[in-house]
Order: sequence, then C-alpha cells, then structure tokens
Amino acid sequence: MLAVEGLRLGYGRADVVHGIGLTVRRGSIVSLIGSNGAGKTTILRSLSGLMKPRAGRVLFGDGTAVDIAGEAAHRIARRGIVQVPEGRQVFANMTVAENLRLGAYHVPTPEAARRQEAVEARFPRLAERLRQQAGYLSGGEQQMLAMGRALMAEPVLLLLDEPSMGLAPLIVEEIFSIIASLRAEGRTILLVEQNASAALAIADYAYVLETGRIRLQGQAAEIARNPEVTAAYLGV
Amino acid sequence: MGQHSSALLTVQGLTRRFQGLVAVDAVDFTVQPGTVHGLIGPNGAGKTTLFNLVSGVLAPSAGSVRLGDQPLDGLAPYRRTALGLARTFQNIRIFGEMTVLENVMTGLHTRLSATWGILLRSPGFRAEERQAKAKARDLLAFVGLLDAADSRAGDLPYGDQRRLEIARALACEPRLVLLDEPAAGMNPAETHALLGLLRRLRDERGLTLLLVEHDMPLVMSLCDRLTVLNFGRRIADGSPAEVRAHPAVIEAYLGTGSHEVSVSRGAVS
Amino acid sequence: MLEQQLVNGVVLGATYALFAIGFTLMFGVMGVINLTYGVYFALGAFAALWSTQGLGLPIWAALPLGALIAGVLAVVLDTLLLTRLRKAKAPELASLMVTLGATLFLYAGMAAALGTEIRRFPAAVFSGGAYSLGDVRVATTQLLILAAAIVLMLALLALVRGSRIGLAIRAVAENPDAAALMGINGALMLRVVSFLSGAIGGAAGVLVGLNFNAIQPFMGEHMMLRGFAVIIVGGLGDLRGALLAGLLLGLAEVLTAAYLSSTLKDMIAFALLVATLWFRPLGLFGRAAAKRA
Amino acid sequence: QDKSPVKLGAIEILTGPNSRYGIAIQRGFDLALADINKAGGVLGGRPLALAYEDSAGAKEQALNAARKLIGRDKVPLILGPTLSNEMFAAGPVANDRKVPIVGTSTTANGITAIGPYVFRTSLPESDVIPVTLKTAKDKFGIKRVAVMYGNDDAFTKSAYDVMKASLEKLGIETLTTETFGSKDSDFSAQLTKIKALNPDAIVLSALVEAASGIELQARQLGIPDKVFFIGGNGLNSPKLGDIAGKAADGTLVGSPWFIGKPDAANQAFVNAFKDKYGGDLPDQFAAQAYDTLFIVAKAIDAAGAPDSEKIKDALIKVKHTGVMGPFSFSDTRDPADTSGVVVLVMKGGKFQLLQ
Amino acid sequence: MWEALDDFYWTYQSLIHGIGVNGILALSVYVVLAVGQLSLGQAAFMGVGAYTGALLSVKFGMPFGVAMLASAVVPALLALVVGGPTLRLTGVYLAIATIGLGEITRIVFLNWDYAGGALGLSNIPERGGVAAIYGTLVVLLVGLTLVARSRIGRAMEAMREDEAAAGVMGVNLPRYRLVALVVSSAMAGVAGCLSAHVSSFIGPNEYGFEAAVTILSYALLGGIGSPLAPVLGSTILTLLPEVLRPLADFRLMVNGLIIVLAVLFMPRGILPWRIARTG
Ligand SMILES: Nc1ncnc2c1ncn2[C@@H]1O[C@H](COP(=O)(O)OP(=O)(O)OP(=O)(O)O)[C@@H](O)[C@H]1O
Ligand SMILES: Nc1ncnc2c1ncn2[C@@H]1O[C@H](COP(=O)(O)OP(=O)(O)OP(=O)(O)O)[C@@H](O)[C@H]1O
Ligand SMILES: [Mg+2]
Ligand SMILES: [Mg+2]
Repeated sequence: MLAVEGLRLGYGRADVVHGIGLTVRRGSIVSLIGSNGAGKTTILRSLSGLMKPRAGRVLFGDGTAVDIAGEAAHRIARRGIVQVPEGRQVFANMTVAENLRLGAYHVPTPEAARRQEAVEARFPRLAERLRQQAGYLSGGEQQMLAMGRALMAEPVLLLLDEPSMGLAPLIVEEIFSIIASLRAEGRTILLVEQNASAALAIADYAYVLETGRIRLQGQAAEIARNPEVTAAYLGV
Repeated sequence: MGQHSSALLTVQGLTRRFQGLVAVDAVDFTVQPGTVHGLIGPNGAGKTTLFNLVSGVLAPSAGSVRLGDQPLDGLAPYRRTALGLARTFQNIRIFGEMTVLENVMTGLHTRLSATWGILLRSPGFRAEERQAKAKARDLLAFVGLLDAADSRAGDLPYGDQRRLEIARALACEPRLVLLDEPAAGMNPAETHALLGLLRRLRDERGLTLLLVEHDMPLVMSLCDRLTVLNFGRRIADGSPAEVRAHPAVIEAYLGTGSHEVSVSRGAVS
Repeated sequence: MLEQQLVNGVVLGATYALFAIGFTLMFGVMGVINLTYGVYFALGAFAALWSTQGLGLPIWAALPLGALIAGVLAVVLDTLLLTRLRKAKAPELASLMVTLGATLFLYAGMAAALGTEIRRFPAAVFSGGAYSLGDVRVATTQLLILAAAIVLMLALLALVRGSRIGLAIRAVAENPDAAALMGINGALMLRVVSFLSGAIGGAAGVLVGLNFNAIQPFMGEHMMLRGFAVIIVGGLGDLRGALLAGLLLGLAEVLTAAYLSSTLKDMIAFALLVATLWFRPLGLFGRAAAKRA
Repeated sequence: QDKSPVKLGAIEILTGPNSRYGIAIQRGFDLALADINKAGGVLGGRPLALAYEDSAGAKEQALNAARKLIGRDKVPLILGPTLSNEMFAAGPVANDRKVPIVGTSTTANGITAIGPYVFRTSLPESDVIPVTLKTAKDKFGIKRVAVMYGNDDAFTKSAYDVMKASLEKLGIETLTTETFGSKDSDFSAQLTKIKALNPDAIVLSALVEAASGIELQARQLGIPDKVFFIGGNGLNSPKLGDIAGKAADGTLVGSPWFIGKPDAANQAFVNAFKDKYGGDLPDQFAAQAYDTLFIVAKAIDAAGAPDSEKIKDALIKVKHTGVMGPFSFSDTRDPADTSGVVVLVMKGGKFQLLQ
Repeated sequence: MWEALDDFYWTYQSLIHGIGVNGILALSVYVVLAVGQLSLGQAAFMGVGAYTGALLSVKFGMPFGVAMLASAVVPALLALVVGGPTLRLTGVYLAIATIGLGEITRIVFLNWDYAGGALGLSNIPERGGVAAIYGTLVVLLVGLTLVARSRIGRAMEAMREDEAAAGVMGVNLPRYRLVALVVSSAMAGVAGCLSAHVSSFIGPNEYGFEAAVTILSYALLGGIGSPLAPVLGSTILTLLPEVLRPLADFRLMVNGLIIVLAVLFMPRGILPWRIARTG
C-alpha cells in the first residue's frame, strides 16, 4: 500500500531524516517509535505532502503504485491519505461541527452527516460541543476533534501523530480500540506514539527510529521484546 | 474538610462559566506546603480552566483563591507572580525567538528591580544582571539544559521545551508551581527523568507543586494528594490510594483496571 | 430636505459599503492589511473607461470587464508577493510592507501610463437619468450602486457562509496546513478570494467613478481611509458588518453636514470609529480569535 | 565669446497626484525655452537651459531640490515650486542664499513676504476674486449667495478668505458657508442644504477635481441652471468644462489669462502649444510659465551676467508684454498690474469672455 | 576645499536633517512595535509636537529648550489620555484606531485658525539644527539599546512573542503598553519640534495617514530586532527618493520596486538580528 524508499528530509541546511525506507501493507497497523526529535513528525509531514522530500520515493497504491513524493498536500489527501497532525491543528475559530464537516470536505452533505453521526457516537464529548468554537475546547477535546475530523474522511491510509497525547486514560483506551477497529474495517494505519507499549501492543509491524535513521524493524511483538527497546522506550 | 490553616493554596467555591457551560463548578480544595498535589480528571473537566483562574489569566465567575494568607482575587497575573505563584502551560508557550537563557531570565523579571540604573549602567544594575545570569544558568543546569543555554528556544525538541518551561517558571522564585501536563509528548524514559526532577523540586527545594497530568503512573508515584474533577465539580479528594479505589473516579476517569494498555509504564513489565 | 439627505446618506453609505466589502474580504480572510486595494478601485474604473471609450462597449458590459481586470491584477499580485511571504512564514507586518511598496509602484506606474488628469466617461455611456419623487431626486447610477452593494453582499454572504467553498476559504485563512490535510487546495482558494475582493474593488471603482464621473489614478487612495474605518467599525472580515457600517458612516456624514456643520463631516467617520472601538473593541460584529491560555 | 548655456533651476511637481499642475508648467517652460533659444538665447547668444527637479508635491523634497540646485548645480535663479506650501519651505532657503526664486503658480497670501529674493508672476487671489465678484454683482445683480470651499488645502482656503472679505465689502449676503475635503467626491449633503436655501449663486473655492464634481452633483440634485457658480482660480481650467460638461455652464471665473484672447501673441502660443503637445490645450499655468521664462530671460539680459544678485535687481525692473498681457513687478515683487484680469463665463463646456 | 565641503553640507542639509528626524521617528515607532503593539498614530503625535513647539517659538518667543520640552510633554499627555481605552485594543484594531486619532488631530489643526488652519504655520525660526537632531537621535539610540539589553528589554520581547505567557512571568502588561505608547509619542513629538525648527513651515496635511504609514515603514523595512534596525530603515527610505532623482519619471516606481524586493528577500528587515538580552 505504501512503500518509502531512500527518503531524505531536512529543515534549512540540516538533514533530519537520512534516507530511510518503510513499508506499510494494506490492512495493517505499522508503528513508528523513537525518542523526542528523532524525526517521526517530519516523516509523517512529508508523507502527507506538507513538506517536500529532498530525495527518495513514496509509492502509494497496490499493484500499479504511483510516486507521490513532492505532490501537493491537498492532492495526497484526495487519494485517501489522511493525517492527524501533531499539535492537533484544529480550526480554532470554527465550530466543532464545521471542523468535522471540513474533514469530509469532498463528500456530499448527506453522506457527511451520516459519517458525523458515527463520529459523535464515538466521541460523545464532541457531540455535546458541536456549536462551540474549537479553539475553546480543552486540550483533550481538541485531540478528540482532530481524530474525529480524520475519521470523517474515511481514509484509506491514516497517519496518526501521537493520537493519545493529552488524553485521559479512558479515552486513550478508546483511541486504541478505534485504531484496532479501523484495521478490522480494512483500513491501513501508520502510527507514531510515545506510548510505545500500547502502540506495539496493537501494531503488526514496527520501526524504531533514532536520529533520522531506522535502527530496528520487525514484527511488533518482537520489537516489544527487544531489550534495547524496552530499556530505551518502554521505560522499564 | 480538615483544612489546615497553614495551607499554601486555598481554593474556595471557585466557579467559572462560559456562556451556558460551567467549566469549573464551586470547587474547594487546599494544597499543603511542601507537597505535590495532583489535579486529575477527564478531558474537559476544567483542570486547565482552574489553573487559569488561579494564575489570574481568567477571572472567576465566583469563588476565591488564597495563597497563604494572601487573597489573590482580582489581582493581575504579574501581581500573583510577584507573590510567589508560577505556572507552565498545557500547550507549550516558551518565547521561541529568544535564547534558552533569556527565557529563564525573563522568568526572573519580578525579582529584578533596576530601572534608572539601566540607563546609567550603574554598578548595582550590573551586579544584578550578573546574579540573574548566574541564577538562570543554575536553573538550566538543574533541569539539564545548560548545554543549550544559547540556542534559540524554538529550535529545541518538544521534551526540552517542556523542561525549559519548568525552569522558566522556577525563575519566578515561586512558592507554588502549577504544572499543566508536563509529561505530555514525552516517552516513558523521559517521563521517568521528569519524575525525578519534580521529586527533587519538592524534596531539595521545598517547593509546592500543583500538577495536572494524565500519565497515571507518574501521578500515582509522585503525588502526595489528589483532587479529582469531573464536569467542573470535585468528585474526589484524597491520597493516591484512596482515589484509585474511588468508584466514581474509576467510572469517570480511570476505567476498569485494564489501563495497562493506556498507561505507559508497566504494560510490558 | 430630510428625505433627500437620507437618500444622499444611503447612497454615500452604499459606496463605502461596496468598497469595504471587498476590502474586508481581503483583509479579514487573508489576514493582511493590503494597501493595494485602492489600486484595484482605480484600475476597475480605468478599465471601464477604456472599454466604453476605446471599445465602445455599453456600461453594463464595462462593469464586469472592469471587475475582471482588477480581479486578475489582484490574483497576480497575491501570487507574486503575498504567497511568497506566506510560504516563507514571514512576519505578518512584512506583508503590509510589501503591499506598501507595491502600491507606490502601481500608483507611479498608473500615473505614468494614464496621466494624472481627471477623465470622464463619454457622454453616450450615461443614461444620466434621474428619478424624481416629489422633491427627492435619485440618479440611475446611484440606484445602481445601492443595488450592487446589496447584491454583491448577499452573493458573497451566500458564498462564504452558506457554501462549502466558504468553509474552505475560512479554513485556509485560519490554518493552511491543516486545510491542505483536508484535501483543500489552499493556493486556489486564496486566488479565489483575491480575485473576488479585487473584482469587487474594481466594480466599486466603476460605479463610484460613474456616479461622480471623475476617474483618476489616485481615486482609491482617499477611499482607503474610509475603508479602514468601515471595516473596523463593522468588525474585521465581517461582510454584514461592512455593509452596515458603510451605510451607518454614510448617513452619519451626510446628516452631520446637513444639520451640524460640514467641517465636522470628515471628523465624524473617525469619531464614530473611536467611539465604536471604545465600547466594542472588536467592532460591531467582530469576534475574538478563539485562543486560550 | 562665451557660448556655454545659462542653466536655471526649476522645481515642479512632476510625479504623484498633483503632477498635472507641474507638468502643465513644465510644458509652458519648455515651449518658451525653445522660442527663446531659437531667437538667440540670452546674453548675446548663450542658450538658456533648465534643470528640472521633481518635488512630488512634498515640501521636504522641494526643500532638498532647492538646496541641490543652489548648492551643487549653482544655478543663479530658481523657477517654482508649484504649490504655495512648497514655496513656504523652499523660499526661505533660496532667500538665505540670496538666490532669486520665482513662483509661477503660487497664489497664497504671504509668499513674497518671505524675503527680498522671492518673486511671483502669478496674480494672487486677492487681486482676481474681488473683480469677479464685483462683475457678478453688477452684471447679474446677485444678492444672496451660498459659499463652499475646500478647507484642507492652503490654496482653496486662502482664496476663500479673500472671497469672504470681498463678499462683505460688496454687501452680498452669505446664506451659508459649507466646507469639504479636497479629495471628497460626494458633496450631496452640502448641496442639498444649499438648494433648500435658494441662493442666487454659489461662490466656490475648489480645485478643479472637486469643482467639477460639485457642479455635476448640483445639477443632479436639481439646483436650477440659473443658480450659477462663481469660482476662484482653481476653477479656471479647461478641465472644468471637459469634466462637468453642461453642468458647468454659466460658471464665472476671473483669470489673468484667457485661451481665446484674440491677440496674435496669444494665438501663436496656443497653436504652438497644441502642435507640440499632441492637441492638448494650454491652461493658465502653462501660460504663466511661458511668460515667466521670457521675463526671467529679459532680466538676465538686463543683468548682463548670470549672477543672482544682478538678476534680482534686474527682475524688479523688467517690463514684458506676453501672452497674458503687460507685466511688471510691484515693489513687493508681486505682479504690479491687475488690469489684465478678465472675467470668463462657461458656455457649452468652454470658457468665453463675459460680454 | 573648505568651501566645497561647506557647499556640500549646505546642499544636503535638509536631507541630513531629514535623516536624523526620521531616525527619531523610526525609534518612536520601534518602541511601540517592541511591545507587540501596532501604531499608526506616530504622525499625529509628531504633528502635535511640531505645532506645540512651533507655536511656542512663533507666538510666544519661548526659548528652544522650553519648546522642546513642551513638544515632548504635550503629545505624551495626549497619549496618556487616549492610552487607557486604546490599550484594550490589539493588532490591527489598535492600528486603525490610531489612524482615526491621527485624522481627528489633523482635522482639528485644519480648523484651528489660531494655528494657521489649512495655511499652516510659517516663519518658524531656525533652531536646533543638526546638533540638536543628532544629539537627540544618539541619546535615544543609546538609551533604547541599554534598555533593550536589560530586564525591561526582555519583558518587551516576551510581550511581543506571547502576551499571556509574559504576564504570567510577572510582566505588568498594561503598564508596559502604556509606558511604551507615552514614551513613543514623546519621541515623535520631539522629532516634530526638531523638524519644524529646521523647515520654517509646517502644515496640517504633513501629519496625515501617508506620513503615518511612512513612519511605520521605517521600522518594517529596517526590522525591530534592535534599535539600530529601524534607524537604518528610515535612513534608507529617506535617502532613496533623493538617490533615485536622476531616474526622473521612474523614480517613484523604482522606489516602490526596491521596497518590494527588499521585503521579499529580507522579510524580517534589513537588519534582522536581535540583540542579546543577557545583560
Ligand atoms: N521547523 C523546524 N525547523 C528546524 N528544525 C526543525 C523543525 N521542526 C523540527 N525540527 C528538528 O527536526 C528534528 C526532528 O523533529 P521531529 O519533530 O520530526 O521529531 P519527532 O520525532 O516528531 O519528535 P517528538 O517526539 O518530540 O514529536 C528535531 O531535531 C527538530 O529539532
Ligand atoms: N474560553 C472558553 N470558552 C468556552 N468554553 C471553554 C473555554 N475554555 C474552556 N472551555 C470549556 O470548558 C471545559 C473545561 O476545559 P479545560 O481546558 O479546563 O479542561 P481540562 O480539564 O484542562 O481538559 P484536558 O485534560 O483535555 O486539558 C471544556 O469543556 C472546554 O470546552
Ligand atoms: Mg513529533
Ligand atoms: Mg487541560
């Protein structure tokens, strides 16, 4: 579904990601872990087109894949690759309902309404706040909104950047069960999480990133057992 | 309620409404000096709003806040800072264009007094600046950021920015520090380091902390006492053990036991 | 006399409103103080002049042509200047400065190319007609201005508030990156807004030029000051606000001149501005940015 | 024998919103320059030359230009600047350096009071307006008028001051005095008020942009044609008829010059101007400039050398009969002779001599 | 040789005055921008200062020192009066409110016959000159640099970046905003007084919207990282029209073009560097 080859990324003069490769199979959850500043967010931004790669290919699709490296973000989004960005990035001056509608921007209104019902069912908190300006939501509510907005698009490939950040334990559980159910629906997910143990618990495959290079990769369960990983990322 | 008159922070009947919504609803609690007091609750429970009310960023609809014997009601944020209150923000708000050291020195603002001396470069002013700089470097060393003292604050990785915010808050020479989700966005190893740092603040520097955090292992192992909010109301108050067993808290916030998944440490161990 | 003065006030107000609607769209949506707006006003008028004089078109054809040309220039300038700054994440005020430079350039260019003499539409263009209702007289062009202000406002309102495009425009204005993640073509939306506001500025220039029958490269400069007052009194970016505040200002000016003193006329606009901000720091319809500590 | 050109300075508004005044003046100068040089120049065969400096209508720039012309180019005399405001800034500088400076279009009060080196060839409003108003009273018997003036401009305001004084002197009743900004385009409030007062005429001090707008709107609001306008110098421009068309019919202005003046010199000037500038007609600014350069050339010849002090002394004695009629300076360095003032009336979009 | 030098100086005297005066104006707008506010009222304050100084000199024959002092105090008082309500405004709203203030001031001068009305005030005696202008400029430049490199400078930059956070750090926001406005208006007033006494004539239209935008543009072109930056900006913008004189008809166009290119390539100002504020 997604194959990244030789991806090189950077800001200004410095390279931050040094030619990495990743593969994400259709219908799987792939987890990307790494410490602060390793370059996880940078990678996700390049996959969704917010940042142009300096080198490398990003092949998307099964069979006859196309190279989407460097394509404009809105085109990539139309292909069904949707990102829940770091720092939530909700439209602060718009209402919750408008934010959700924007999530399904290219979908006719009746269909969008149907999807919104589903999202509201998942996040009752948002349903209570539909007419509130998103900027006034609490941090966790905003995170739910960012997630709900992405679900409105019914993405083919979902890129999640720390979706559980700032959420209460109960909601974190909810988020992970949503991720699991999305896979069950046949969607594909690339997951960046600080909460590595939880991420590895639901992922099929995992990559460990260290200062812009892939350090380790393998079945999620194996990675979770790797002593280096447990020491560095699971805080044991 | 068993309040001690020696409480450092006393919150009484604190209420804040936004149009129809009651974000903080007649909340009472006290924070004892030298303790770490946790404030937890579901998303949107009103924790950050309560911080805003205590630090003076928002005005309450009703209720009062006292720091020691000093009522804070109606005081602007800078006055509260001068009285010994400091805070960090849930969404990091460092001064990105300034250097790391300058960020911390800004925290010292109320502790410096030079005015005319600035224009005259008086010895008093220079001594004061020298001391301020030394003090700021001390604090950076304390949070482990001394090496980054001269870099642009906005270039720091996320976790470092959080620690810088803490150092900057400490520079205000507070008696009470309000920390809003300091561990958000940190991985378990970093959270662990943060835990050590916060402990040292309490144990070595004798500071009092009021902490909002969703990372339960951190909260449970650090806090001396917890207050739980839900829909703006206080639903529980007590020691971590008491709160963990409180049915209403489990129902509203913690979930039924299986929070191994959600809790960062301990799932694999 | 009062009736006639009310008509005068409403017509003057409508010219302010018409000018301000495009301005508030450009200013409110794109978030930059765009000083080039006055140029579109003059450019629209000149384009209409040229098409009636040079091409012999009737005025109803000259109006859209004037709007079109002004709109296109707005898009070109936005692409050349503001988009670049936006991409470079330059500080907000840099865009004010760049529009200042562009304005100097454009005014000087227009003055060089078109001369600074006042021009007027050929007599044939004018129906020149006026309706009398008892003592009250209203010219056809005045009715046209009034109608145009209302129609444009309603159309824009329908577009911005009532349609998906409007939602997308607001999203792009607020957070271009996030909007792109929603599949919205931000560059296109900004061009749409630039075009619309430039075109409205141009159309306003045609109509106002026609009404006072005096066209001159610097004709937009004077309007800018009033434009600022109107969009701030109305609340930045708010179309209804711009319409209402425009009418309010027009009426206030005319009634001041009629019943107090014409020397106070110029003052009243700004007194109204200051007074409004005193009681409503964000104007009549302005909303604070939703941002919390 | 010295054949090097004698270079004079000229400060005019050549760019920006008011450049049409400066450009009209420049054209007048250029035409005169060509004529003078064709006839052998000055000082027995030295060509005359002009160094133009743009002031863009800003007094700082007029000041900088004056200093540059005097200090660096060392010109013996400066023509201009265009606006009275600019002269108030540049005049003292030239006067201090004892370089004569000759305004061709500055009509405000107090210009020549700046100092002994400041001259002007334009008739101040105080010489022209009383003539116009008196003619209007005598010929049309006006008794009650409304007054309108642009109150944010030194030129229109000072003309208004003259109007006010001479209306009082003539015993004409002023029903109301209305003001406007020189860049306004809507005058309906003031005109509606005036209409209700039913005056015999409207006395107007405005620049031509505003004036034409006012006249158009007056008719649009139904102020009858018999209520005519009486204008100051600002209305004395062919543009008024061009822009306001029929609405301007009946407008009276006083003028030091008239395009239709039948004498040969004037007709030759008008035709030469039209030829040189693609059919554009000269206005009084061009005519004043044209004459001024001849006056200055005569003074240089009389002075015998391109020397500021000598030119100054010669200027005050110059007598010249140009397109505007006979000219000489008064003791206060203003035009001495006001007999050339004519009253014009607008008919069919063109000014004609009032019969 | 001396004569040539003297001539040179005389020729460019107004320009030299202009650069100094505009430098002071640039610093005055810098003071406001430095606390994160946007003012288009500097021209009005300058006008108030110019009229105050000129009236004292022309009508009362006061010594220049008194005129200078008064031309700092009167605009400062005006700022103090309007300061209260305008402090609630932010960003563009403040900028446009100050435009309104400027227009009202202009109209007051226009209709104030005692001060010459539309005709302005002429025959202002020549006082101060280069020494006073550049003395003031240097004193302000040094003073502001010293302030910038102190706790006050840090607080100002903090306000500019994030007001709420600065407040929580103990910065008295309303006080800083008000003081900045008052100080900057006093500076603009002094600049007005100095320029009135070297140009012999002032008129109400010199202090309108265009002047306000020009003054703001000094700081925008130069940058606000340090007090030197806006002064550099004003110097360039003052010199530009004179340097471009030979281009005649195209000079305003080229002037505009240069500004556009400068901003496109240096959006943070020609002198974007900030000064260290670590004492
Ligand atoms: N806009 C930027 N300009 C310059 N450097 C940047 C920028 N954004 C990120 N960086 C740098 O790039 C590196 C990778 O950052 P990135 O945000 O991708 O890391 P991350 O793995 O997502 O970290 P975190 O866990 O903190 O979110 C870091 O060293 C960071 O400092
Ligand atoms: N300015 C405001 N206007 C309207 N509603 C607000 C405003 N600020 C907060 N709220 C609402 O008040 C409630 C409490 O918000 P608050 O930010 O205090 O929650 P929180 O407990 O900090 O949550 P989280 O853990 O998600 O950060 C939320 O439902 C939020 O939507
Ligand atoms: Mg990240
Ligand atoms: Mg919170």
